[in-house]
Amino acid sequence: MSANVHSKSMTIKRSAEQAYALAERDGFALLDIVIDDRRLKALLDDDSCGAFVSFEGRVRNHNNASSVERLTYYGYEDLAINQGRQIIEEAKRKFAITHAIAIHRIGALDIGDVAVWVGVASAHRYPAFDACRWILDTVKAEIPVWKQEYYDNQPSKWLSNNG
Amino acid sequence: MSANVHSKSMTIKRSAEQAYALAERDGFALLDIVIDDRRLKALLDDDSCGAFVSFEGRVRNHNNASSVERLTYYGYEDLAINQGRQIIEEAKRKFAITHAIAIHRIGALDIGDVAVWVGVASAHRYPAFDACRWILDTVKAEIPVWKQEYYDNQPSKWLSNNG
Amino acid sequence: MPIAAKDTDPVTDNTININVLYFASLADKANCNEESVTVSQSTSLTQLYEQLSEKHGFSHSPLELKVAINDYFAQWTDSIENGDNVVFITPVAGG
Amino acid sequence: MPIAAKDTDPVTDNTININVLYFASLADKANCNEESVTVSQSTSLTQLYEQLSEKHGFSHSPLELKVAINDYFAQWTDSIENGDNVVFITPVAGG
Repeated sequence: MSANVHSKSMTIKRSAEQAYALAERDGFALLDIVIDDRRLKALLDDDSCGAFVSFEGRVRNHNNASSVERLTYYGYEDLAINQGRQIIEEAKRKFAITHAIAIHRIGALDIGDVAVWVGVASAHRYPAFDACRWILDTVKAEIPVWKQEYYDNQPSKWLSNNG
Repeated sequence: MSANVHSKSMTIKRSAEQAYALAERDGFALLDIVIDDRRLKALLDDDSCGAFVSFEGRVRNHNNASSVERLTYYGYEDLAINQGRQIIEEAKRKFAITHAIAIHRIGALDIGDVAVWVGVASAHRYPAFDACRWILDTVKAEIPVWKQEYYDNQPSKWLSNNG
Repeated sequence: MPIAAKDTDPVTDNTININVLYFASLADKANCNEESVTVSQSTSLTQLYEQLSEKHGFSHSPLELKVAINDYFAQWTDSIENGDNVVFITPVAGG
Repeated sequence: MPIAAKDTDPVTDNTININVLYFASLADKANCNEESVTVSQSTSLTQLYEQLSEKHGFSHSPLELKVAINDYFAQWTDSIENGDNVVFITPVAGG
């Protein structure tokens, strides 16, 4: 396996600044550096919102029985952004929420690093919980991001959310 | 209405350091200053946890039809701490979670201030969502904290979560 | 059973001293956050609340309230003892 | 319909040029992240995938894959046109 065939999908085409601007406008972006949740939360601030729910998906030190050393996420950025925008639009139709942002990180990640972040602000609490969970599930099901886990005791593997 | 009869319930007896230590040990505390969610998140960090869900309840600029200017929370700290500890213990029995912390702030708050913070870390995502929501609901139902809202167009009111 | 002054001796006259804390609207009505009351040994929590309601003009029915003894929630049927801290809890509003 | 070289003229010979991107395990098998292929104008997405599977030894059934045209998810029954970007999407693993 050559590293070169994947290297383009380990980084985003835009700058981080452009990615945050996209997240603010469309509610979705890929990033290839540490996700700044402070910055994302600030984008969701709204005095009319009494509820803010956020989810962070972090790289665990194990998956099933295997000990994970690190992993790499690869993304198809242009499709991810188009699909992510539609997911956020649909979330705003389905739930009584004010703002929502989801970010997926790509590239090489270490244990504990945040791979996906979802934040939702709403007037009341239940729609924020419901929408955050739905956005996360939908991102995991639909966004073209792939994951390769590296273990200490066996070859790396391509993972799949579909089992 | 005299301010003196409520002044003791607007502050906590312990220092903020003691409150954070209590939150780390028992999963619950009252605070009378800005809630430091960074610090609470750090207490919940665990390499075995792939999921982190947090909720922030912020002071909204409106409640029903009224425009809220500010509000004050009052707490019965000793009961709150005993009940909060039991809520977190029960959450850990009910849900497959690793850690959970809930903090309620008391005293005078402005629009946008965080009044309640709940964070849950778990290996998988659904228990974190379920536990975070359950802890929040149970805190709102059981923790002895009272709220007085101040409006621009009418006298202040004691609020109730029971309608 | 009227509420007596705090200096009554509980040992000799079959009364007990209870420390009552007030929060929220009850503190407004009582115009204090704490008071010590002396009641007969057999006084129930319901009777204690009735006496204090009469004294301070509380408008809540006990059905709307919870009660705590010594910083833990209690049942209305729990008995109280000399030196207990009792708090009547109006509907809470956290979060 | 065999895959022809890129420099074939689509106007004169009823073929179209398609740009195919590869990700994850398909990129491993194809040993590239992108290639331009020339196919007959009437080629369906399923036929395109079959041809590329034969060329690169892909093991996924099309039933396991999604397909995207020009950076949007598409149906397997959608037609492709000269200049389209086509991507076959193996099961994703975000989050």
